[in-house]
Amino acid sequence: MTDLAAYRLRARAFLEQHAESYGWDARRGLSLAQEVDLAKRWQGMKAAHGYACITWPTEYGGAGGTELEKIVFSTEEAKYGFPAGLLAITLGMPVPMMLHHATPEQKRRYVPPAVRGEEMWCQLFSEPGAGSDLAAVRLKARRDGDDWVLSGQKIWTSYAQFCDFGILVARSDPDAPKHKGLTFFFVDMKAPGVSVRPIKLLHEHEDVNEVFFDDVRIPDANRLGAVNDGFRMAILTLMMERYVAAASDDGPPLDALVQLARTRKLRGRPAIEDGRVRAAIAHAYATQRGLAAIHERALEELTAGREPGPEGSIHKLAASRARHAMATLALDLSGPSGVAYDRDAKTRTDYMMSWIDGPTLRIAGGTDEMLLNTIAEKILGLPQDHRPDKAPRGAP
Amino acid sequence: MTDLAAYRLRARAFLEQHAESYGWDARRGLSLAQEVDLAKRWQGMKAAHGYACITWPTEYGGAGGTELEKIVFSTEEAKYGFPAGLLAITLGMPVPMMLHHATPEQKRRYVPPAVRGEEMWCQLFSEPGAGSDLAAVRLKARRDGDDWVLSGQKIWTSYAQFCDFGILVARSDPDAPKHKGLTFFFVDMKAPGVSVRPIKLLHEHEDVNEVFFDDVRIPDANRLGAVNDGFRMAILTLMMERYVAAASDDGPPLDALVQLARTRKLRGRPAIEDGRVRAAIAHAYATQRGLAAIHERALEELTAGREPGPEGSIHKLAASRARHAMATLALDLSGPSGVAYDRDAKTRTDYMMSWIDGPTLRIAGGTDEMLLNTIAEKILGLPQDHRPDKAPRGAP
Amino acid sequence: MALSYSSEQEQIRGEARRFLEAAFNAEKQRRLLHARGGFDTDFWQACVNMGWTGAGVPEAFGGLGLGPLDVCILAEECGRFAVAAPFLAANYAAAIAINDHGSDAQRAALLPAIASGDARFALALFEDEDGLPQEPATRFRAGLINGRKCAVVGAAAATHALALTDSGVALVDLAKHVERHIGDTIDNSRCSGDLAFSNASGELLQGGAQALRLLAVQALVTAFEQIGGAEAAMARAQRYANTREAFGQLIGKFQAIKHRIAEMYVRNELARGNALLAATGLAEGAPDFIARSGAARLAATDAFEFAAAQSMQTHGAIGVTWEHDLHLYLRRARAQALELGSPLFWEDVVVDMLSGSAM
Amino acid sequence: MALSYSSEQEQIRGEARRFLEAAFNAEKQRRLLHARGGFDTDFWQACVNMGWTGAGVPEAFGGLGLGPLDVCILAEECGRFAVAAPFLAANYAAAIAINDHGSDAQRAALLPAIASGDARFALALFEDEDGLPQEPATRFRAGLINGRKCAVVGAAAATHALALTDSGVALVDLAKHVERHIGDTIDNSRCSGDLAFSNASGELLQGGAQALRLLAVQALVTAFEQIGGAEAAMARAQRYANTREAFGQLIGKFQAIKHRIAEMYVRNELARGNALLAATGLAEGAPDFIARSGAARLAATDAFEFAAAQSMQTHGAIGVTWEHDLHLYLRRARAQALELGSPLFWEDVVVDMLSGSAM
Repeated sequence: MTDLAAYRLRARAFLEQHAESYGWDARRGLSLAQEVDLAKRWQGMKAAHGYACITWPTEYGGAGGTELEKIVFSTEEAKYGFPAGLLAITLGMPVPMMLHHATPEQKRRYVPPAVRGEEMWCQLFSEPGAGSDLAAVRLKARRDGDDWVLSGQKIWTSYAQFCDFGILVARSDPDAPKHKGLTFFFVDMKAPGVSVRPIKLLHEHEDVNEVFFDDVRIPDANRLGAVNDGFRMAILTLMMERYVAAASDDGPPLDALVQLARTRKLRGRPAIEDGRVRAAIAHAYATQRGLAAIHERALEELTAGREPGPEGSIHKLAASRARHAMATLALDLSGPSGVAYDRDAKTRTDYMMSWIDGPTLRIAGGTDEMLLNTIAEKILGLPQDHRPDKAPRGAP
Repeated sequence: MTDLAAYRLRARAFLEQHAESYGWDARRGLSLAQEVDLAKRWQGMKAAHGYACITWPTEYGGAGGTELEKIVFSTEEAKYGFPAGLLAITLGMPVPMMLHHATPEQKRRYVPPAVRGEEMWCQLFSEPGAGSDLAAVRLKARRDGDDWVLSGQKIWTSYAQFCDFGILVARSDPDAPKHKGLTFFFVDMKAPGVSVRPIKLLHEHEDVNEVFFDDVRIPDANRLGAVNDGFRMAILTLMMERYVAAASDDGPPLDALVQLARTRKLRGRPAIEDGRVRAAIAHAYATQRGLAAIHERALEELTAGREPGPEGSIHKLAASRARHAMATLALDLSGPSGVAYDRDAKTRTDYMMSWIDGPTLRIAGGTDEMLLNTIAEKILGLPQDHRPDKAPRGAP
Repeated sequence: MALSYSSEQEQIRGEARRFLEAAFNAEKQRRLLHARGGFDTDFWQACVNMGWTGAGVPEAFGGLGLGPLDVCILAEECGRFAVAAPFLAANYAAAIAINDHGSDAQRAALLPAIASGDARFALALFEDEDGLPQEPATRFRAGLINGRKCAVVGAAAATHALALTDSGVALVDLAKHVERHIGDTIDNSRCSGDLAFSNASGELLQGGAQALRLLAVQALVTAFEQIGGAEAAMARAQRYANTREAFGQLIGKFQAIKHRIAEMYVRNELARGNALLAATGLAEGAPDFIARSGAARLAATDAFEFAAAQSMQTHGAIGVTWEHDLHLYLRRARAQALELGSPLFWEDVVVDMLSGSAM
Repeated sequence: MALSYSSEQEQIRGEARRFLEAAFNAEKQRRLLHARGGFDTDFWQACVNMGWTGAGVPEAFGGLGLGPLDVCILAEECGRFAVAAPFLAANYAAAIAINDHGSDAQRAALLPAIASGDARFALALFEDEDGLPQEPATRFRAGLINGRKCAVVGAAAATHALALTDSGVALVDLAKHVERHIGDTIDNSRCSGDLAFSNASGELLQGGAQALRLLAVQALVTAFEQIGGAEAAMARAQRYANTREAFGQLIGKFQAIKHRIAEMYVRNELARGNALLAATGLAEGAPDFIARSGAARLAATDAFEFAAAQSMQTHGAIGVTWEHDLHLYLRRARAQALELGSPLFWEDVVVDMLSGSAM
């Protein structure tokens, strides 16, 4: 048995031991706040057993392990429904940015508590009027002696209502070209002048927030990267965590659709015999298997010490389309009673919840259009769209 | 009975009388050249009986009738498979441009022979490197005393190998902005220096041509519109003939697909019972009926003396998609033997011919993309794409 | 055929739109989403006051005696504002069925009640399967009805039902011997739920009132509601694309955005063409009315679901929030796609009609 | 599993590509389209010389004994240049079947002949219906075969066939008692046509050689040909979008163009993922090999047809001419979509496997 296979077995044993207290069953019926609490405790448990932030240096609370161990662990972890997703942002982008760009002192202060699940972080990039267009942020950062004073608004900030700290990009030079007047900071979310207002999404879950900054004062030590180099820092943030395991919070599995198609009828026959249903199942299967193979191949490449290909970037686009098509068909198969709605249901087990979450999936974490642009430009070498915002000032 | 209903009856009687000599049966097995010949004779027959160019003034050989009579006649004409499509360009764009923009003398010379099917015209707009982008033409028109000298190349010219005359847009001022240096002419296709080379399309039919102009000299009298006003003239040309009856040269009708689905089997049952086939038939039916209703409504509006709505502009886009989907399904239903290919078959009766003509349909007469742009900009009021070719010279 | 609108009809449309524009209250509509079987009594009263409830009822019975196209205009405008109007289509289908197949007594009692707004009909056709039940489990015996009907639009606030039983379509007074099981649905303003009859008294409609035909009439009127919704969703996308900027330009300049909106237009116009053809078919008693209505339903369902989802995508993150109006359309589109039988069912209806009859 | 290529495999690919690049002759391929049952003997000889014909044959029988993934690499490169290679997939499927289910005599006679290029196999499975015949009309009686097999890839130039009969899969020498009916097809370089057996002599393969499994192996190799074709069509679109200008800019700047090419990439990568999974499944004897192969076929068919058609659309009018190479891919895509059973058939295969077995 390879070391990695042994690692997998050990991880599985650990996970099985805790599945009852932290997995799917434990999460049933919890409010979002209760889930966050569970997630923080689960993170603490992982930290205590060397499974938290597996690749990070032990100096800052990580396990000092390998990229592959991390992937093996998250793949196994996803099978039991552990609430790791709720800390995916904290540990996926803000804290890694601290790890790379903060001072040693700051790292010692901020990283270990996050690894242990004691403090949560958010990422404050989007603003009203600056969604896909990151460089359009307007939140002001005004220099005042050794401090900066922040004023303005952020939006779509996941879990901000539960967070202790956040990373943020702000406009420090209103006169510089759009991409060149931004600076990157981290902020205390409990500081005076910060207020958080949850936003209900389509299913009325309050996963995201508006965050207002009313003359919030922060020291220059909270700056990450150079003054006016914030756009580059923000892009670096988004490039973090490229090979995360496929999201665990998916729609109902294909098995469930096959089962539904066996029990529902069309024209007096089991729906599984109907060509439309068969076509949908076959193509969903092909999409899911294709994505699984791409993921598996990336692991093989990493094992062999090579950089995986860029094809992993199709994952979100293809997976969300397949999930939405399955949810829509499942509702169609349910007949008129398919209109039933259970506001407490989870997207993982309920087709209506999966369906209504579909439009959000197409937008969150990069809209379909931005993903296609990225594939076209970064992988296929096609030219960038016309970008007047990059033109020198004064040109038409 | 309304006058129009009576007109329809008379037209139908005339058409029935000639269907055997000029309709589907007469066309079977003809080469393109033979079909063109038949089309010219059929045009002569129509002219002799007052059914040629129904709305045009009698002075120039037209029938002096109404727009509605014309539409009624073409709708009826299409049912019998008369070869009117081969003169659709001649009588649809070049000769109407003559009628509107030539001198009375020129009109007397050129219009009546075209109405009688004695002379054929083509439209020379596209060039290599200037397809959808009409204003990018490079064929040179150099002023030389009272003459112009044309040199350059046109392409995709339908039926040029059979034509007597053509209308053409050429670059008369290479220094003017792209859209402002063009002039519009008509030319004798038999003049010295004009050479025509047919292009085979996917099905190897030679419907279109390359046309080379090697210092072809034409008098300034052949100019239509002002010098350097050719772009506007070309757009006027393309706006001609807005309410033509739906093209008769379609794919096999939906009935044929229903019939095929009754005889072929899937999983041991008649294919018409398979959900995939049912979905395709139902949606093709809805598309065809929806387009038919739009056409019918345009006629009603014209009858009431009102301008029809812009929705007719979806016709080509929607019809060609439905046609291609039907052809693809029909081939799929035919099983492995669906690969059979008969190079003499017609798109109207053969699914493989209809299928292989699909890509051409999506491009000829405005690509799908140009049609969507037109709908978006002209009907829905959305902004034009970024157009650097319209920027003033010297700007970036 | 008359596929184009008369100037009187344009006037009806104009008045309806002015009223609805003034009355539109997204906040109220969002509140209805939280109320199981939520019914907008104010809007219903307004419909009564404007005579809309009587639009499709013959003048002899106190209605306005308007044709299907007029009723459909009202439906389209209601759809445009996504108002809670679950009885519009069902009442019209019921009025036609009662007028064509009812007894003199039924006509005299019910048509005026529909016109005055005192009667609200629900069509109780489906049981727990996708299509119309071939052998309904709901039984009619000696004037008494027993059985359960699923996902009935308007169930929570209907006064009467036309119920499909093993003996045919029965007219049922919902005042007693009926339990209404109203759960949450994706669009509570549809007022839907199950109706369980326990010895409810009913009368069969005579002369072969067909459940499929009833459903086709309801589907036709609903198709216009769907088209109204689709056009509203498209209009919001147009507006947003013409005002919102990203990367230094209007987002409407990006072909991904502008072509998507053009695709909405293509679908909306195909739906309208089919729906007009079906309305004309109903008015003229065309033998292929059911195929036309089926095509209209398929095209309108497709158009509305596409426009609602793609308009949301055009709006980006703001569009997927509870506070934005677009999810009123998204929910309505899915509810209307399912509640009268899914697209799968209607594809089958159309093909059955095409392969059974000459096209 | 091994879903990634070894460096030896990358070398095989590199050599194959260099050879094919040098040998590619679009003019010759267009000429083949005009020749019924056209067979490229030069290319076949080159395959023999390079040892490709023996790639999948065990070393003990004169082959190279390479695994499925290696054979698939050759297939992919052949697909990339749309060369006429109708025997690549069938010979590999036949070699496996003969090795697994043939008698010692059959192995000794035929495997070296496949390796040396003297034997060219056609899989004669289909009759006049979409799927594999449940009750083949082709009869096997006392060593003699009678019946007609339709649309057999390679029929015009094959020396042997594996034919599905009412008694199982039979090995047939095509030297006599066989009429070859070769008509024009959408891609004559596939060499296809009908095979009519009149008392042709054959031998049954032993041990339950399954027709569906044979077909699945052929489909797997073909999927890689399709992926090669899809990538070539995409590459041409990329190149054109990066050089052609319209309206004053590269057409690749228009989102309608660039997103379309990105969509090709999405489909191509999904197809590759599935195809690799199926190749690994064959190598490892995975119990779900047929489902994997079916998914690979569906994804590869979709990818190739999409890429060929959309690359053509990207090129505009120049792309739809006989002189342009793109229609070689368009025709090949449709031919390969049909010749081993349409997507409808393969959807059914996948669902049968999924609903019959644990996933």
